[in-house]
Amino acid sequence: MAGPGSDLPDHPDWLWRNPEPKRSYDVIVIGAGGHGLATAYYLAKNHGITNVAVLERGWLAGGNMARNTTIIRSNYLWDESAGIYEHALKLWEGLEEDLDYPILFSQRGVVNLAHSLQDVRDSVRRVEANRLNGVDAEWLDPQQVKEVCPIVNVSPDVRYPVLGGTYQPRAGIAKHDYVAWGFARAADALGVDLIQHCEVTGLDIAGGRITGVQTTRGRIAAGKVAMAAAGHSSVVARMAGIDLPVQSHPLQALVSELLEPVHPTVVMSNAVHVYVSQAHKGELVMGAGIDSYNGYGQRGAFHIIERQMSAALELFPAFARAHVLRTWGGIVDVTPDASPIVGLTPVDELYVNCGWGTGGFKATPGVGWCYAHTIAHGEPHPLNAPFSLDRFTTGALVDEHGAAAVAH
Amino acid sequence: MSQEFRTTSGGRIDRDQAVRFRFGGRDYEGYAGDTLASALLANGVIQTSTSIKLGRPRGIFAAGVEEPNALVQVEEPFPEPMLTATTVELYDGLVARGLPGQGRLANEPDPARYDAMHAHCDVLVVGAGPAGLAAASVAAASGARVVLVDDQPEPGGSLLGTRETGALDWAASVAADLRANPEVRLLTRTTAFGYYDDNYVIAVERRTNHLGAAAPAHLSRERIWRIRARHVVLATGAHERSLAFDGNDLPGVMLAGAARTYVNRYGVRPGRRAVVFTTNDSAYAAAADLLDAGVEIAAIVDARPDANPQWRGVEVLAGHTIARARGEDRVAAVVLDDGREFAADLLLVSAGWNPAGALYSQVGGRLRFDADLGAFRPDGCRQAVEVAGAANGTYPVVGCLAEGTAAGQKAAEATGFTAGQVRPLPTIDERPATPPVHLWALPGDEATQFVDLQRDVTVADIRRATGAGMRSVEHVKRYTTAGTAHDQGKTSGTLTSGVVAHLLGVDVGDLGTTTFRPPYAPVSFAALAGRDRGALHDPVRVTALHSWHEAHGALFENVGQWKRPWYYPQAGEDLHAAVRRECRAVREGVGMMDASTLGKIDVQGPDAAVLLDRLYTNLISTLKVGAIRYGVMCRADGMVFDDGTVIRLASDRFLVTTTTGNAAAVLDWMEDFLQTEWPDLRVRCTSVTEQWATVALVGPRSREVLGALAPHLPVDNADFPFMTWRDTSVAGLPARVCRISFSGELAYELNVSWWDALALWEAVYAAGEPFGITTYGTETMHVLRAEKGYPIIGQDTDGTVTPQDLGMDWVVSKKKPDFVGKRSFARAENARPDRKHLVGLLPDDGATLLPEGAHLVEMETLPEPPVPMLGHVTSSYHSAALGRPFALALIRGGRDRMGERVYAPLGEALVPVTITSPVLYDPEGTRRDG
Amino acid sequence: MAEQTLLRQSPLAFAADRLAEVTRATGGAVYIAELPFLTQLNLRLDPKGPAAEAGALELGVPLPTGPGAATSGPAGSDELTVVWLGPDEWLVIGPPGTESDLAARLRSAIGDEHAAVVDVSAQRTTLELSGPRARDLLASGCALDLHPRVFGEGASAQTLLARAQVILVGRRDGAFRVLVRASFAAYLVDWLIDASVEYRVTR
Amino acid sequence: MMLIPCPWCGPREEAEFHYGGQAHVSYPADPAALSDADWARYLFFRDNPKGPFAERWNHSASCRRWFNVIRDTVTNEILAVYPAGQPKPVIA
Ligand SMILES: Cc1cc2nc3c(=O)[nH]c(=O)nc-3n(C[C@H](O)[C@H](O)[C@H](O)COP(=O)(O)OP(=O)(O)OC[C@H]3O[C@@H](n4cnc5c(N)ncnc54)[C@H](O)[C@@H]3O)c2cc1C
Ligand SMILES: NC(=O)c1ccc[n+]([C@@H]2O[C@H](COP(=O)([O-])OP(=O)(O)OC[C@H]3O[C@@H](n4cnc5c(N)ncnc54)[C@H](O)[C@@H]3O)[C@@H](O)[C@H]2O)c1
Ligand SMILES: Cc1cc2nc3c(=O)[nH]c(=O)nc-3n(C[C@H](O)[C@H](O)[C@H](O)COP(=O)(O)O)c2cc1C
Ligand SMILES: [Zn+2]
Repeated sequence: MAGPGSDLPDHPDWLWRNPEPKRSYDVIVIGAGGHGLATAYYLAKNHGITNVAVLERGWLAGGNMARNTTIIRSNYLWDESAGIYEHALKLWEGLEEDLDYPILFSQRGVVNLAHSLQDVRDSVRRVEANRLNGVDAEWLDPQQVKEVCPIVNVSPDVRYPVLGGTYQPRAGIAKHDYVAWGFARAADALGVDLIQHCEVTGLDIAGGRITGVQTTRGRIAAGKVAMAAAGHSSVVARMAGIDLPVQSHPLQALVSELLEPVHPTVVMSNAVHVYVSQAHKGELVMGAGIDSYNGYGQRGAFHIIERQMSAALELFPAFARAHVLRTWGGIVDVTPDASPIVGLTPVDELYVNCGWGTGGFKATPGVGWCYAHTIAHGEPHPLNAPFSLDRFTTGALVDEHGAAAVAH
Repeated sequence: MSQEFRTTSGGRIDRDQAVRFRFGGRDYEGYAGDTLASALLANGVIQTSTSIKLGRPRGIFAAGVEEPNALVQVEEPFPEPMLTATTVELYDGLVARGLPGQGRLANEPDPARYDAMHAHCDVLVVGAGPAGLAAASVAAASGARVVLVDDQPEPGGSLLGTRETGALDWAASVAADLRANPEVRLLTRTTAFGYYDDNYVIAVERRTNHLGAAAPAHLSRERIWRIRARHVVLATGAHERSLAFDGNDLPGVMLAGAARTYVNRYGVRPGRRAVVFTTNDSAYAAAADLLDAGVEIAAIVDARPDANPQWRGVEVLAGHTIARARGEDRVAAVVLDDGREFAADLLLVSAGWNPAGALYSQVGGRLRFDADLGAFRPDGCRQAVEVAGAANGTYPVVGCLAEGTAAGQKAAEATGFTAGQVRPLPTIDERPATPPVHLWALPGDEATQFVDLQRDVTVADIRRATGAGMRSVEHVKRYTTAGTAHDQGKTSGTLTSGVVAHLLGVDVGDLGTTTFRPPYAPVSFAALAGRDRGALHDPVRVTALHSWHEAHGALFENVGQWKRPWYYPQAGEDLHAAVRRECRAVREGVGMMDASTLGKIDVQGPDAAVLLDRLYTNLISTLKVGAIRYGVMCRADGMVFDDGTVIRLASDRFLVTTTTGNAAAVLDWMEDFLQTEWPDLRVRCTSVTEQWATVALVGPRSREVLGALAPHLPVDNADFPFMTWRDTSVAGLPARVCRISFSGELAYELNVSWWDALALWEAVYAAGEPFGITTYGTETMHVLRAEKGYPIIGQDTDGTVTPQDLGMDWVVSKKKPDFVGKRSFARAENARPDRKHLVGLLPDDGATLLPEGAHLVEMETLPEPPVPMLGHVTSSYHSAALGRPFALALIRGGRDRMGERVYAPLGEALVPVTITSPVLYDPEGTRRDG
Repeated sequence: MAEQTLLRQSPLAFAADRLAEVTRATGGAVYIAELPFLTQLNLRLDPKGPAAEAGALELGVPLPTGPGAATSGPAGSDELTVVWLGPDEWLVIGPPGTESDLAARLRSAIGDEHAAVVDVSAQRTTLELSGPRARDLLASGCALDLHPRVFGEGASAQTLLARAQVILVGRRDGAFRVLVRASFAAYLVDWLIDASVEYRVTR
Repeated sequence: MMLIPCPWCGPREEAEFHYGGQAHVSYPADPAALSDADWARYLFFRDNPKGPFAERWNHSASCRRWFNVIRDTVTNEILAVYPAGQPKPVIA
């Protein structure tokens, strides 16, 4: 008898080379997270730019890419957000084939619960905006929530009862590591050098233009440099004298042991701060609220986990005797308007992609696509143009937490 | 055949107390003191389940929390998924089964209680083996407050699995001393599972589970201990490890130390005839104890070439290794590297020990590979922590005792105590150790050489990962899933690193381990949630009138943590009917509402007006004593943050009200500026939210009601004008009456002490009776204010809205040189004519109620998405007064579009609506004076 | 108006029976009762200024100068208790019904100094907690070290108890006063009663 | 759960505090005189160092005082604590 996991697809026998860095590249991408890897892949594939290195300070995709709760959805409020996330979702829908890698993309739907009358208003607002933006979205009443996910407690005796939820059927999850490796393998095959344990320690700028990077493995020259350092974005940008409006915070997640299927979709509740899905092998994957303080330690405080568990049991009493197997933390770079920053910087040929905070996994193919375009053309792709750094000066924010804040 | 593998005597089980249980559909008996694993072994059950991926037979491999194999599902008395048989204490009525893959959650709610406790101590000792007991004993004797936690039912640690009677007696007497000391808390069945900053250690105590159905319901089943220690001693012992050889997953392959524990502690022979395979001395102790208990030892295979070839009459095959364990569904024979074969039903393995470094590493302690030890050991940590005994790589009992003593002493001294008299340590006769050798993988068929038994990961799998290009053990973990199962690689982690290093030809020390993360052992969700569930999940805040509202049938709305009456349905009424009735009563007669949840802040001091001028967009300093002004606060980004009224009580004293949700935030906001920006301002702020209860008395007949209640108060318009207040007595109660209106009607807010709230409310209700006074809730309040175009912060605003967007230019002072938010109004984005403005909307059909959240578009037919949107409906109601539904909306350039028709896409339809002023009711404001 | 019906109501009046039941159910291990209507004045002034001295003199109780302390007096009595709330903030607790008088006395003693005296008597209500398990009961929701040597008679703190902000005052014989905001009082009582289940006497 | 030493109340659990981000960012003396870019810096840009960071905490559950802390953002080690308004100490 074979158990869960035995039906999971095998990884390919070959993933990537481990090359020594060359002395110079057309493009250097800093950070081999999902974003950096996808960017390198689309640079090669869409723009024919293959003399590319992705430099990674640790092991490949060992940052937030290794530690996110893998929720993919595009039901964001504002047009600008819907544009880029929906572009990403469309790419997700063909990604397995494109990368020729089983990434376990599962469109099992995502429910965002509403617990107060204001939540309901915000949810309906988001659903209506989504529809007009061509994003699939539905409003579910509590009974419909229960139909989509039978173990949600929709009774009124919950402290903050479920008043309904928004539902995006095309949303879902994918296996984070496989996604990273799929992009890595495909980029490697197109000639991109993936260089691990190579930390960028300085950015060389001459006459207002980037010329290369200093690393723990020596200087590497570059025509263009693209930052994709997520939690470390401020640290890297500082090397070019650039301050970014981001703050790095710990964000924690946890998994249970493997369980028989009980949770067929993804349920998120902002009000009580818990996000749940059941991964392919059967473990419950849950995200928590963010730790309040700045932190680069890849770990958070325990009361956040305790809070998350009480929230989980409010919504899912059936989880009472499930066990937490492992908790962990990542470093998320949060912007004042909870939207990312993707585009040019004050330094010529130095590009920035950061500020995805708690929700950038879902954007991986989309941002890789647009960022590669931005780098190749020296100007923003229309989908990331609204996410420029100078919006903070003009005030043209894309405020995703004021209205219908949903993290992840 | 009852317990045929049970020894005739010995062990720490209670042979007088038989325990009946069921496993895999069959009934068995064991003894009190057994674990499920020891009871199964006693009954000859050697295979517990099949493996997750390959479906191979699997049995009991270890004797404690490190067990990777013997997963079970408890079905009764209450379903609990995925436990290890080695950690389930046996109790009467236990029903369990082996678990190959996924655990099962219960369908019914868990009736058990769970709770948490905070504990503080000078010295926390984790682990009550010889090292931990010694440490705790010294620390306690010094007078320090000590907490000692151990995950076993009784103190003693590894000693419990030995026949070291001297040491065991010592342990028992130390434990007795500790129990008798009021400054010591000795917690058994308690696992420290998380070690966090500032010596914060989280533990879980399993309090009643081992009692089975007899567990008292009023006691918490599991308890989380949040322990804050000034100094920590980790004496968590070590886990024995195996190595990779063919068939090393067969039931009957067991860690040598575990077998020793089964014989000595549980009086169980794990087999009849054993081969022992070792790389170090420790397995000889196991062999000796098994031999004495009547287990035949077929041979000892010792990988060390210089091992003594004879031991107690047993052949020692020095310098040899195992080629494979052979058998169908359990070990039948063991084949050596030279082809020799020994029939055996048990293969005891020891490939060395891994100090239990998980907790140490969780909190940032470094682990370094010690080549002599052949394992990773503690090597420096920022916390105030000592590591002692096997956890530190020190294995002889004497060494553990000495290290524990030293650690306890150091911890006590570090926290200001002087070590005192301690119980003398036992003397133990231990042979000097011969150095071990270190092996990871033996030659053979890599596809049957298991590294992680629980995840079915073999050497072949690891070779595929390294072959694919992986160089990091973190990648190999994720590619193969090694170390990610229930046991988190307690026995397999170091082995995985060893095998990867071996395959890559690198040093295992350079390669390192994967990251240790809490929890050290799995912990239930319910334990972590504790009592913060249901009504206790988050405080329910109520006003002084809550029981009255409940008794009068109110339905409640959660507003932040508050419960506010939403509406008061009468028989047969739905929301709409009730609200229509309530609204009509207020517009035509008189209504009353509990407005106590508004935040109230007493702001006083010579510079109070200066502070308020800086924080509100409008001018507050010009307010006269006795008068009231509405004010708006913005964040520095210029977006509306809060609104409310400001009452001037004296030249240097104000009472500020805030929205219900923002009371704390506004007070924090004020204190922030006072303490950090303008410490020169002489202002004191005090929250008085609950000091006062507030009853809104609203409607054209409100003056008459107030007149009746406060006969001495002149209430006509001239004597008591709009936006003024009076201190007076109402219904004989000291009260502050404010003439404020949030509905456009003549209205008063009556403020009395929280203690007097019910008395006031009942008096108003009685006095209003002749006028048909009607209680109303938040929904009616919202309708009434919306008819007047008054925004609700948080409903009609979303953090992207300025006062100007709300059409409230009048509340933004042009005179003040600065106030918080002012500078932002000058940014490019704020000057755009097409910002979204708050406007009114009237559906052209006079009947459609627009959903709140609906969007508006310009065109009569929808194009393909993305459809350009103009804005959205923020508030929408049926209006009794207007006789039609209406809405408020934020619309791009809305104020310049008055009278224009736009469309709300609702389902398939496009509903035409006309943009109007947001003030739809009594725009001239004639009603406010009655 | 029927004046006699206009009775004051303390925030926990409705819970008195349930609290009394706790003592019975726990065999006296835990005793919880509301002390309603205590006078409470929030006092804010410069601890080093003349107002501090004048205020203390008027009260007959020294203002505690540091955290963790509560003082009582006038000498030999504990009619008034002054709790340190912050570096320039105290809570003066007195017998029911004295708030106006006490506030007036304080204000006139302080004179023209920049100080605030705010009547907050109804803002919080007070619970008296005692019995052999009182400390454990608190420890299940309070992160402070409540060991008698650390938090004994005369100790005080503002902190969190469960999810409510409270002022904790150590009293004689291991008893405590817990001051909680009126709107949170019902929650806290529910929480305490639930916590006391642990100490139920069973037969 | 860090133990944060409130300069007034002594060490208390992190849960008793509110985080206030970077310290020593003062409200501009004359906002009207700032360029849009400088005003944006005040509004949105804060240091985000990996390592020692001067930051603000408010002891919201107790004395309600704001104070400053220098904390290592990698290790959470608290290197200094000082009242609001005092200059940032030099950390070796
Ligand atoms: C717990 C958690 C849950 C989350 N859940 C979700 C979710 O459900 N859905 C979702 O959409 N998003 C989620 N996210 C967010 C998502 O993970 C991130 O937004 C996204 O991964 C960021 O992009 P990335 O993959 O490129 O980042 P990373 O994977 O973090 O990549 C950045 C890389 O840059 C490297 N780097 C940094 N500095 C340097 C340097 N100087 N030199 C070289 N390399 C450097 C880092 O080591 C790292 O590998 C979650 C995040 C966390 C932490
Ligand atoms: N001969 C050898 O090579 C060898 C090797 C290892 C150990 N040993 C023997 O083991 C003993 C080591 O003594 P010791 O005191 O260092 O360790 P120990 O193993 O005797 O005691 C450790 C105790 O800590 C408990 N524990 C571990 N982690 C815990 C946690 N997170 N929370 C709560 N409890 C936890 C364990 O269950 C155990 O009871 C000695 O008797 C030694 O001889 C011998
Ligand atoms: C979606 C998802 C599922 C995971 N499932 C498991 C799991 O079943 N077992 C496990 O031990 N860890 C699991 N992890 C956590 C990883 O082991 C690891 O903690 C995470 O990648 C962060 O890395 P670190 O803890 O090594 O820092 C999972 C992580 C994610 C993001
Ligand atoms: Zn404090």
